[in-house]
Amino acid sequence: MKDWIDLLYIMDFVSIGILLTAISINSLGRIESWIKAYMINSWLLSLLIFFVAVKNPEHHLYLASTLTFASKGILLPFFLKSIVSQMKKTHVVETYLSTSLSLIISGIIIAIVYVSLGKGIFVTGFSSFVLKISVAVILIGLFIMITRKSAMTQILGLLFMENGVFLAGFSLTFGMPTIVELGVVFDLLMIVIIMGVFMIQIKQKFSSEAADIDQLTNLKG
Amino acid sequence: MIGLLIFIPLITAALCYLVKNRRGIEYINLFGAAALAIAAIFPITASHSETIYFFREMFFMDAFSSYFMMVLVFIAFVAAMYSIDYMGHEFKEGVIGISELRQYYAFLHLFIFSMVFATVSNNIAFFWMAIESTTLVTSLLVGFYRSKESVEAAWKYIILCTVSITFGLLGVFLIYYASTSVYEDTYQVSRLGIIGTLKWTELREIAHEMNPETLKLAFIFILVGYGAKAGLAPIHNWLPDAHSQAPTPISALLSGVLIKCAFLGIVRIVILGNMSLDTSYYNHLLLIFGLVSMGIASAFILTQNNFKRLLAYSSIEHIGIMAIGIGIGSFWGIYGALLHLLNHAIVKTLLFLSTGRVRLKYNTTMIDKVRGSIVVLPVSGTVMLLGVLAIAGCPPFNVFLSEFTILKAAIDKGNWVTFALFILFATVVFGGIFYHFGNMAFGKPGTDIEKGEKKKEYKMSLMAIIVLAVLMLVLGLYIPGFLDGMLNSSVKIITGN
Amino acid sequence: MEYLQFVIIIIFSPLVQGIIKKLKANCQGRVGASILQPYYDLIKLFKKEMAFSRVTSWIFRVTPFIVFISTIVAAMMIPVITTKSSFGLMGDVIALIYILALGRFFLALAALDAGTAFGGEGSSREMIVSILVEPMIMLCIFTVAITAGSTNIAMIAEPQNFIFSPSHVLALLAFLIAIIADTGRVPVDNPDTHLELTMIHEGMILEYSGRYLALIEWSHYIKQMILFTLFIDMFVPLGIAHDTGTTGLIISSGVYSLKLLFLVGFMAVVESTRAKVRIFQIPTILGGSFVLAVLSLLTLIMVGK
Amino acid sequence: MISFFYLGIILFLAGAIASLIFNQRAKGFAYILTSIGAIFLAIFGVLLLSSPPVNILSISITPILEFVFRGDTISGFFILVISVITFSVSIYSVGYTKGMANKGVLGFLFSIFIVSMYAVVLSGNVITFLISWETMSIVSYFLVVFDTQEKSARAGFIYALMTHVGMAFIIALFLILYKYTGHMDFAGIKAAAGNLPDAVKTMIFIFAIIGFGTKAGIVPLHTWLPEAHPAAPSNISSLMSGVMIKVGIYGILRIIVDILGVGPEWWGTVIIIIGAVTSVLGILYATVERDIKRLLAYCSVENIGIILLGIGASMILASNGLYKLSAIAMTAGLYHTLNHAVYKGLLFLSTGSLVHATHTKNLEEMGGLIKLMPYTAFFFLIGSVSICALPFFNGFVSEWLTYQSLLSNFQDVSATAKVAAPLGAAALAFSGALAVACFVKAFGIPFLGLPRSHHATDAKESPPSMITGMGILALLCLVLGIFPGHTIKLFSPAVSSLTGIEYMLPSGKGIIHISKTAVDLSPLAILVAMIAIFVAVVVLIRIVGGKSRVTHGDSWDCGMTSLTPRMQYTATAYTNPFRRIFEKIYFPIRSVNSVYILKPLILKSVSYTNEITPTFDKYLYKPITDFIHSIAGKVKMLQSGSIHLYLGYILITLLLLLLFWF
Repeated sequence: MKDWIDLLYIMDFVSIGILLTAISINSLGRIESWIKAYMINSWLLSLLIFFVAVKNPEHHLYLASTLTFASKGILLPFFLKSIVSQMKKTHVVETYLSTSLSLIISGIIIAIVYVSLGKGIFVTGFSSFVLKISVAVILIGLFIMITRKSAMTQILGLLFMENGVFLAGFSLTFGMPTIVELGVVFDLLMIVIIMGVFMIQIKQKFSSEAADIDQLTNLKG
Repeated sequence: MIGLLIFIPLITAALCYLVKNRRGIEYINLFGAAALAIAAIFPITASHSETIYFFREMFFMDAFSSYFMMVLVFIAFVAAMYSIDYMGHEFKEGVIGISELRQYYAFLHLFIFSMVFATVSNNIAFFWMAIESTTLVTSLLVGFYRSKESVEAAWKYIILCTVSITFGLLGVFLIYYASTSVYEDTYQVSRLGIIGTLKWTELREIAHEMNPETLKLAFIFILVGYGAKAGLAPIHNWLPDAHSQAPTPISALLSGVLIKCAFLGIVRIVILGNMSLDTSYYNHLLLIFGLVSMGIASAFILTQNNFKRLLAYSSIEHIGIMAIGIGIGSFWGIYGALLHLLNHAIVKTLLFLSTGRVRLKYNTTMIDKVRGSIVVLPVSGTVMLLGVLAIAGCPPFNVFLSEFTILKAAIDKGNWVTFALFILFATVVFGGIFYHFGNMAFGKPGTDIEKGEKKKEYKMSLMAIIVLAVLMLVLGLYIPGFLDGMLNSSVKIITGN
Repeated sequence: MEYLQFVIIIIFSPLVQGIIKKLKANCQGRVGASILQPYYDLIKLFKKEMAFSRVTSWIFRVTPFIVFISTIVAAMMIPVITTKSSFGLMGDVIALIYILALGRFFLALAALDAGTAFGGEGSSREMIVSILVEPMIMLCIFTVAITAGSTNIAMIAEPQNFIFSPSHVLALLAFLIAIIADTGRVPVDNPDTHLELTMIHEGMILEYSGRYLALIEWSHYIKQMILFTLFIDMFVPLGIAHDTGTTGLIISSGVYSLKLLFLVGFMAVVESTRAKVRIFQIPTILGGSFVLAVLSLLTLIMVGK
Repeated sequence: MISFFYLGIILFLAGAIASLIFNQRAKGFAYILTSIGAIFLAIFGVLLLSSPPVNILSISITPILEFVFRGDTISGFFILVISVITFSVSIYSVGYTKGMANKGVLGFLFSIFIVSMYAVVLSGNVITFLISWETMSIVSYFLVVFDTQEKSARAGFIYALMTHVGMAFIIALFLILYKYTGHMDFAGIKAAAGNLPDAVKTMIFIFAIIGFGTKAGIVPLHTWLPEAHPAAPSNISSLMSGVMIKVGIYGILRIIVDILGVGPEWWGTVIIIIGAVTSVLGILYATVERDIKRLLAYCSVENIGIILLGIGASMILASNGLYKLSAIAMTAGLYHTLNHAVYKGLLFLSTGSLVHATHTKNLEEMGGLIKLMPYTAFFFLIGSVSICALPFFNGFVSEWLTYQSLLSNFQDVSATAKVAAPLGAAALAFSGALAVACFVKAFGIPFLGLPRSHHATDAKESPPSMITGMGILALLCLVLGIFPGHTIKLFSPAVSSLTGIEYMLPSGKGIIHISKTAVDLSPLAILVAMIAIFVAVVVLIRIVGGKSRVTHGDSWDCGMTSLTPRMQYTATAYTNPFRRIFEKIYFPIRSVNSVYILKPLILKSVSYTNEITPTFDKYLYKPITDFIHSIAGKVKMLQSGSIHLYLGYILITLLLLLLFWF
């Protein structure tokens, strides 16, 4: 029953979908839609893991996929939504670059990744393809962190990077030892929570509703 | 034995959080740190000859990590000792309440715990987690004062470190993948399909069979990932902010141990690299990062107006020096780098602690607001000046010794560019750091500051400072046999023969 | 016998001064005092009582002796009529210059001792002149010394042949100017005035009187004659005796006095045809001759003997 | 013999510890200990001079960190120099430090400073040398900033920075030597240094000049000297100026002459040129100084120049195979090293007691002190006469030797050397004349005439211990001046081991004789002659003039009512002609600003300032530092405070790595 997966290149489609959702961020204007995009991204990720699990039967991969779905697909988005809903004022993402320009740049980044990782013939077939995608997703996540102003977008960018890393992990090696996965996910949750705490503090101290972090320039030199 | 090391800080942290009165917390803190230091002695001595394991090889200690452990527990103890006076002062001033005090000590020991965990964890993924958790804990400590600046610093710290460390995780995955490919070749296929390993000791065994290309890619990600944490320029930017905002003992720990802890992660991958085909690749990268760090740091030191930030930049410079030492790759280069790790830990801690006394006295961290500290604080001021001389690499202090060793190694390799740039940057740094601290030490103190240090109140911190000062001088003129032995065996581990 | 040739200088130096004064007077169409006048002055001064300023210290008192003695020791070092003299072992021409400098040093100090403005002015100006003149003299000496391969004056004067290389001509000119400046003569200094704007040497010794003044004046005469003799030994040693044979000595003393007279005449002419220059024009004059001296040295090195 | 060494060092360390323990209660007996230690080490030095090289001590801790102390005749000579000065300075310090703020620390630093200097001249390998060298620098730094004032802190910073730059060059040169010889040990380096490539030799030569020249204070690396020496307490300044800069000379001798051996001729020429420039500029700046300690510091610069003239001549002669002459020249250099140590030590000590009594360093505020402080005045006079190289004091002999070595006929010497040497002699003559002027001022203004301020009027003579300290050195000035032959005999082994031939200046009966040029010098004879003549003169005057009659009155005041101190020549006025004449060197900045009540009719006050431009700071060092700062300022942009930028760095770094390293 595995072969239909390879037949229909489903996994490729899924991973491309992940990349596309990541890229789509560049053109989205409202934080809610960002969170949606992230949710979809996470669902696709868990789906991919699920297929990997189907393809070569490792039970802990099912676990991993459900775990991913639960944490990244459900828990985090709702947590973020709750934080966002506390922001009374605008939910528009303020950016330094225009949509088109940021799209172009992310395209360039993807190109660079494909070129540079194309050199080594060390990762083969499907894995190499997904590796490139995941590195691309990570860099795009970083890129949107760079270009967006509010703290929330930074958290989201970080989460996209994490997704990219997970993608790489599962595509390359059919998963880590379970404890590692658990640990990483736990770390992720902790990060997000602590960041939420600091975000609230930023909002208080800098008295900016959207927690714009381009005000955080007292420390320089 | 290793188990003790892991659990003592945890327990201490828990107790510190539970106990309610100030004295109690302080004693627990002190005893916890002391216990950790004492408990560390046995595994260190044991692991000197052969690697020791704990809990299904999940944790291990070889000569290298025991050497690092020694530095860690020592600095941790000194910092804990110093915290009593520092935080006590803040407490008396009413800057913080009892609950903050409890949090502080709890986080302090959690911080120590995570570093110990990182040091002894055999699994590179656990190592990654430990480093990540240090970020989490310390970010809370950096934001401890809840002022505008400290929140900002904490935010930058957590964002930058987390982002970069994400790449580190990718690197870890890549290494894991490389190891699976090895097992693929050797047909070790289990029921669950292909399995790799994350155990560093095993990885070291099979490193020579790994695919060098994969390792290279992994190394790039690891270098960026842990490099940011270690404060290698140009991805060092969190460091000055966090150091300048954290409470002084924490700054000391950050600068003295944490950044080196991240550096440890890089070195471990370099070891794998040394096992595989070409070492020059790794060495060049390290050399470049090291020199860039030195250069950038020297520039910032020259034009600095806040002494805690200045010390932070000097840490960047010295991480750069260690990177250069490792990057030179010869025996003496690595020897020097490791010796420098210890020396820098001692001297930088000393500087943070003594300037901490200055900060409490003048309560500012601005250089041009501090004058005549050597008159106001005879002991701390003098020691501070000596420490500055030491950090700037003057004999007869210890830092000179390691820097000289590294320079000699560079010459042995015929690496003239490194040699020349090293000397140039070191001289510039001397000028900058010495100018600023000279201004702080001499001149006329403001009239509102009362002279003299009340010995009985600050005996703890003074003791800590003096101990460090003595070490600084002694290690400049003499290297004890056991230290030399540890260094030698650690270098052997790194060079892989 | 040959040990006493320095006595010649000591005895005849006032005479030389007298002759110069006389010649100057004649050049200026005056009769002038007798050529023995300096002797009369000295004896008179020796007999007069001294007036000391209360401000002065022991420096003021020892200076005349140090100046006089050092000048005489300098006189002992140079061959006057014969080059055969064991006083050469005391030192060479460089030592001689430094011994003269010793006297100058103390004279300048004594000038400051009385605490008057004149003293300071005189001593300061004296120093200015000396820092320009001394190196000049040294350079001329180097020229002849390198030629002779020694700084021993006897060795310099030994070769009778009257060397006339370009370098020597230059050195000779420079040395003449140096002598003029160092003996405090017009155009550098005016020995006959006490006008505070012009005087250098006189300013320094303003506070002195009686026998101390006599000592200083006398040593001034001696120094002047030493410089003349040095000039003769260095540039026109022709005719100087090498041993203590009577005939040789007689001849050489005759020759010596002739050369001396020529120099004296030259000085007189220069003094009566030139005018005293401003203090800050002195450097330009001396600087010019300094360049001459340097050139002489360079030409010697480049062109050779 | 080594026991002497240990005994001495132990005494020094004991002194250090003692003065730390009883900080303020220490009755200066720490200095007694050091003076005794100095005696032992002086003996040790003399023994070293007359013995083959001895290994004193060698501890090997790690292959990198080995302490090797080895003594040979050269270090013996320098040990002797250090000990002599230390001895008298210690005695002096007993009185000088009385009632000083935290003098215990001073005593401690004092002893450690001296020990570190001994360590430098005795160190037998690179690491030992570097450690002792920098210890010396650091301790002296702390002595410079001893009175924690802003001003001295600035001076200290300049000093520390410059010596550290020098240190960088020294480290570089040693490591280059190590690279090409494969040795860290001086003996090994010297053995292998013969077959170094010329380029390397040249590089090492240049580095040594810069590195050690900074410490020795050659122009233009001298700028720290006039800042640092005045800032230190006077007993320390006399050590720094008398001894420490000589350690710089030791470094030059050890590396260039001893280790590299006979080099190409242009080395010597370069050294002579440096020496000439240094001596002339040094004394020129000294002449117009108003701060007496700065004046002395500049004089030290001049004398370093003179020492270098001797050394340079010796190198030229050696590279032309004229070994005997080169030995003479080296003798001149070493002799002047010794002499300068002695009389500069004396001058700084007496200046110390001057400042100690008047509480000012400004010449304009002194005057007439010869009556209040007769001993100090006398010793200062002796020091001045010696430094002006006037006969039968010690400076005279060594300068005379320097003249001889510069003029000793060069047969087959290249044109440049031919020109350089006599012009060097000319420079020596010029600086000699200037020195006379400078010290007429330096002695005359403070000691003679009338007191210029209350500082001068209520000064009083220093305690006996200080006077003793000065007296010893004054005596030495005379002895070294009168008995040059014996002195030269004493350190001729050092000369022969430097120039590599067994040649000793034939000098008996107090006469130095240089057979090559058939010249002699006998200060003793000069002295005897002078005494004889003195007696004669006194008798003669008595005969001619009869009994002397003296009346006392005021100085002649041009018929004005009375002479006030303000009418005297000031130090500034004294040197005004110099500023006028050499204004192309001084670039004097004169400014007269008048304050009017009713412009332009009624004048309230006129003030006149006259400074000279600090040429080297302004045109050499400031541009360099400005350049570095401008670069730093540009780099500072990196840390702009925007986290987005920082994240950008991470991205860019990663992309670059992916592109170029992968």
